[in-house]
Amino acid sequence: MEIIQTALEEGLPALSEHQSKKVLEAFGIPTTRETLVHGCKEAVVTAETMGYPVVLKACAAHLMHKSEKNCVRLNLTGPDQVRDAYDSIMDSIDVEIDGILVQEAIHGQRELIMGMTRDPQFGACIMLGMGGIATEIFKDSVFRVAPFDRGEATDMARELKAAAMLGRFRGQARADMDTICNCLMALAAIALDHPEISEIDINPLIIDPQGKVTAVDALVVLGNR
Amino acid sequence: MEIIQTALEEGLPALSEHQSKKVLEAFGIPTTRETLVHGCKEAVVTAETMGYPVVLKACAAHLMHKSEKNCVRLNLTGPDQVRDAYDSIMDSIDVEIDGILVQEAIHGQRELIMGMTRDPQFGACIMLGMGGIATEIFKDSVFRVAPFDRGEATDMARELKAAAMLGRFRGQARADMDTICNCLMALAAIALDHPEISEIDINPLIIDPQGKVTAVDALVVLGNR
Amino acid sequence: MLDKILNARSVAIIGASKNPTKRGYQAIKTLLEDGYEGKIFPVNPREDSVLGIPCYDSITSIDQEVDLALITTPAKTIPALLKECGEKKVAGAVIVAGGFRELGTEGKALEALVVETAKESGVRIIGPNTSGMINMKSNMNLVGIKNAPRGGIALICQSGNMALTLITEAMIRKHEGFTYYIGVGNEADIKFHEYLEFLRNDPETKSILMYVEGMSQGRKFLQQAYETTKKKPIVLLKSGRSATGKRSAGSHTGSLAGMSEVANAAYGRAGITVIENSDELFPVAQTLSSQPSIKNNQVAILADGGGHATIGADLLSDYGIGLPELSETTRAKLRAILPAAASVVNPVDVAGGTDSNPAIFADCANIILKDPNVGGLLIVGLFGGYGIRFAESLAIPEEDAAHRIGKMVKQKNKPIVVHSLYSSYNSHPIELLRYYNIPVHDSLDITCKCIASLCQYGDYLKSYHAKTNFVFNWGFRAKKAG
Amino acid sequence: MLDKILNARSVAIIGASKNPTKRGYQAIKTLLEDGYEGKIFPVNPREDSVLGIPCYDSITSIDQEVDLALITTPAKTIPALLKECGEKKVAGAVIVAGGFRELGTEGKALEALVVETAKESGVRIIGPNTSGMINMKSNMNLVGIKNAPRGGIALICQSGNMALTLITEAMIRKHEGFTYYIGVGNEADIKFHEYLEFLRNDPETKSILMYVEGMSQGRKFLQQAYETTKKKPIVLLKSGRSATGKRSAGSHTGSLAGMSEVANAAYGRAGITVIENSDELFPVAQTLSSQPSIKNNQVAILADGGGHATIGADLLSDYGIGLPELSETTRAKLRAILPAAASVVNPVDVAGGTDSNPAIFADCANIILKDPNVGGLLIVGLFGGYGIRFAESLAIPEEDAAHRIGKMVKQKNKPIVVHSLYSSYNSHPIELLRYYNIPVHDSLDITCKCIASLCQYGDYLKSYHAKTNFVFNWGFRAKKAG
Repeated sequence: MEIIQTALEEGLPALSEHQSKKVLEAFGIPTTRETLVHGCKEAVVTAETMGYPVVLKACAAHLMHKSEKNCVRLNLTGPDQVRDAYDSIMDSIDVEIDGILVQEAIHGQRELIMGMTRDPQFGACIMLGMGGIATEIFKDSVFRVAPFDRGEATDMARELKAAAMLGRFRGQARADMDTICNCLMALAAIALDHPEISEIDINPLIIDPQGKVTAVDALVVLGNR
Repeated sequence: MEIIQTALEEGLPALSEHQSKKVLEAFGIPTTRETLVHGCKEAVVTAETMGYPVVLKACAAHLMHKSEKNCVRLNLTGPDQVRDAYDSIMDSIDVEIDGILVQEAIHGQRELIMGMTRDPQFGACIMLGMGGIATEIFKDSVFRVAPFDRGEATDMARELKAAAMLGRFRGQARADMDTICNCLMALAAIALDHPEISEIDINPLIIDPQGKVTAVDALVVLGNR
Repeated sequence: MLDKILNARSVAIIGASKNPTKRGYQAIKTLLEDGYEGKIFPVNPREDSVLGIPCYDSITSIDQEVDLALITTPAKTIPALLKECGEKKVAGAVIVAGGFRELGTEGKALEALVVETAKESGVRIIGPNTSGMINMKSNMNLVGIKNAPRGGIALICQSGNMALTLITEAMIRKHEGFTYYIGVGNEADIKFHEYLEFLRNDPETKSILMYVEGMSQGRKFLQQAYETTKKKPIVLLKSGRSATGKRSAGSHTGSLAGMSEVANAAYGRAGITVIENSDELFPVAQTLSSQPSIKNNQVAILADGGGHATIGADLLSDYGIGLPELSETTRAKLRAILPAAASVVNPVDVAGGTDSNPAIFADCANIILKDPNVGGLLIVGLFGGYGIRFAESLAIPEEDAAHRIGKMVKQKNKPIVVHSLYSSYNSHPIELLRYYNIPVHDSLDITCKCIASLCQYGDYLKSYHAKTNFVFNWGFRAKKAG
Repeated sequence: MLDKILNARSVAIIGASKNPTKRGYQAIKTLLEDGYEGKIFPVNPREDSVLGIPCYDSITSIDQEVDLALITTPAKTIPALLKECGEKKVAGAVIVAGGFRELGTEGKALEALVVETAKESGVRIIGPNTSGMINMKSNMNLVGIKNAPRGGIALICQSGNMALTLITEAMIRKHEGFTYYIGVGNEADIKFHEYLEFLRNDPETKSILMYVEGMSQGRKFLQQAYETTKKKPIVLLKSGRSATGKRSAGSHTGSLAGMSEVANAAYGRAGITVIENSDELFPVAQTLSSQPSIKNNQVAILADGGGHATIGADLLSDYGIGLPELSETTRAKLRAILPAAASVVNPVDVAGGTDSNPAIFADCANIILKDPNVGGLLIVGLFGGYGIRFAESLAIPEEDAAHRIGKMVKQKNKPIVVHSLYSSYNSHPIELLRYYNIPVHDSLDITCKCIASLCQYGDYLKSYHAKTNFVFNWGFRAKKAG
């Protein structure tokens, strides 16, 4: 893929969030609607077109921990908030960036983490975790060597300790298991098709109350082992 | 205690939320500020005095699963909302109740569960659990035979798998461990002083962003084994 | 009171028989064969003598003092017999018969009657529904298990089969043996906690091993356990944690099986070492009775091969035990006596350095235990088998090493536990280690569990002082707790 | 290719020696003592003969065909010797010497040179840094372990000590034995997956037992494992999961130790039975090689006492295994042959019903296994010890029961696993059970683990058919995956 080729040629260690999501999208993983903008006005126009609420994030390949660097503004509900957010991000950033991402705000109480890593013994492995404190505190995650089929992807989800949260949970609909499995298989496909990608993180992949899943943040790390 | 005595004489299986909290309060467990009202006007006046937001709940000894019975209204921010809430609860209730509880709304991302049960072998036991999915999915709970001292109460909290959430967590302050320990020891004291109480549930005990803890709902079950 | 029962100097066998398939025959035969130090009085109105000992018509017709009665007759005969025991001022009775609480309502009523009668008669009861009891010191074997080894472990057991299992294990594996075996049966009268109090004060008992299906006075037990574990370890397995398991426990002794989370927390708080796998029960009790506990949760591994060292390190790490870095001094000393290929970090791998002289094991152990970071030592591999596997002549330096390792525990006040592939060969070096009470096992899993139990008990002994409130509250509020 | 190496009909011992402490002497002595069926060619330019066999100056001077060379000389001599092996058209070489990758940069370079030379010379390598290999069928023992029993298990092992442990265990416990032992050492040339492919097609190998510290071609291994577990079980322990464990693995064979979560998921997906406790490794392999798997995850327990039944039920329940209700028919049939006090729900407790006639065990087993809800049977307690513990005469009906139980497995195509307190007494009934390949252990924990492994393998065999995509993708995309 061109994005990857260019990044490799530029010697970048990773793709930006926006680029990472383009790679994921190409393999069928649903991601947030988002546009990379380069000015405050463009941000507002984009937000208006997209519909509120929106999220603004600084976007660059070298920004791996965005929220810690104070360059994310969540849940913006009108043009003034977008303007303020844009300006305050630009003020607080002291490195070169690709631009500012204007992104639809996705809400949901449930989130997943997915990822790809290359194990020294077994090569590409895909990880699925229940996000939030489930991963952070209870280490609720499952691995599979890539590739695998839908049955196997379904098994991964079933093996999560918090698998029940993917069913009807606290008044929310069942998570869209078909798409979750597609995402896992897509990650496997990316890993096999692109040996130049060493790691992928999707964190979080939010499950909305209707059960729809969307990759909200993503990171593709480069580097051929 | 008089409340308990009366309930026993009336042959009630449990105390109402409001009565349960009075028992807890008497042993030093911090509970929500709340008033039992008997009319819509009184509800509004109480809410105004208490300050918004407030919560309205139907209150009776035999209402053990309140939210399922559609008799709780959360996060009411003005007199109109209180009025509507009051009327709609009264409409949906078809059993006799003690009145409507007007209660301060407590917000916090972290919650605990505490309880007392009488084990057939060891007698009164106190339980501490991390609330939410931690208890529901990951069964994160710790038991101790009552009574115990502060050191032991501290150990209980430390033994939770999610103990880290009681420290500084996602920008929130450390939980007030002194009070948490007091609550656990208080439950033990209640268990020993009141053999006529067979079980207690505090669910949830909310930890607010400043680390302050408050018992938001409570249930005292009667019945001398 | 229990002293007169558990250390009885005379036993009446009520239901004595000449029929070799009857318990009333076997019991007397066993007492004679084992050389019971006290007096034996067979009781049976229809016999003149059993196995050459004159029979009495009833216990009241015995003309000497009787401490204990073993009653082998059926359930319904018990109340009347207990009255006679009371008249005779017998201190206690072991009731073998089943047919009480474990059989439902009718049995429960009979059990209540038995307890009532015992109380009125001033007789304490072991059982009913018990395989019996053994006092190893006086050879008072009221069970019939043969060749039970003597040692420092007291066994309190709620299943006759589990007692047989544990005693057989001690016998086969030539480990330490027992002071007492007490089959509590239905725990109708004498309770777990009373046995515990007695055993705490028994100087020969070094550790207490318990298999529990359910106990009726949990709080009193915890209080006694708390007092006991300050002085000697208690190792306990509680069965019946699964639903199905509970059903089986229910039909077995009719005892209550509580929630295992509560039980484990309660036992742990009282300093009891709770075991989940029955294989580990005896080895852990033996380890805790013979080895000083580990004070700092830090252990070194000494190996003569990579595989065992790697697995051992995995297992200790699973238990949350630290493998400390060895000091520069320690490493230098090890380097001086081991070949260049040896690993002198922890795990220490001698890399062939003991092949021609296994005595070097003792030198290494000595150096490692001197390291202040090291709280205890785990030796894994082939020790004890050099004389078998390599050359017979190596058995001599190996025995020398065993002697020195054996003495090291007392000198350094740090424990040593040994895994040896040759454990069951009972070679001289292995036997010597056992002579010094060093635990030796052919299972790496069990060896590591033994180490873990020493760490856990060490932690407990450090921390319980800070929690005196607990006991205070306990005594103060226990009455209210009911 | 591997066939010529692992089933070699002639072996040259390079480094043959007259010194009894040298490997080059011991190897020849072992081959002679064990009665190796092939030809032995000692190679040493400084000796005329070793142990009565004429010596050759070099491998090239041997005037007959040589399939395999055992090289016992130091690391630095290897490349030159491999060239000579190539000239002689030797198929493979077992390289015992250490001093390669496991010793860092210099060793790594030497290992690379060895692999390079081997490739150029057309010689395949087992090792280096290996304790050797054994072919039990032809008595080609290139290790020196004595009295290894022959049987249906192939052992692939990355630690000489672990091999010794497992073989000794089989020997002491009189369990099934081995077809091959292969010490993979540094896995420099022949890889794990190549051995697997060979063993899959070996008709005498019923199951494959592996101890792995790290493997270099995990994907190829998984692919071969996937193909293998359809036909025969693989039982595997992967060590080095702790950080410290990893360090030790690193210094032992210099192999890579991956994340254990990934490894366990990968192995499990390929149908491999992953073991975490080394004690369980051999018993599980033996069980899977001898017993039909359990198709419905439902097991019945048959006990002659409550304690073992309760613990067994707890353990099976921990493994997530169901204890099904027995049908009314089954219960009625059991009631007809057991005393009133017996429990005919699951666990079945004979409650003394076998005391005078242990043959009733076989009747019970037969009735229980006929129940369609029951997928397999666990017998716990004293079976095999009735003749020892109660009366010698009981040994005869006990042997009868053992015969019938032994034959039942094939008749019913359902597995039986036996826990017996008397397992290590090797009584006739126990030996008979073993003759019929019924697993018998004195550890309840291990017995239950054996049952659990039969359930797990049964589940796998039912489900893998649905996942053909996996293999398809695998072959299709493996090249891209790199």
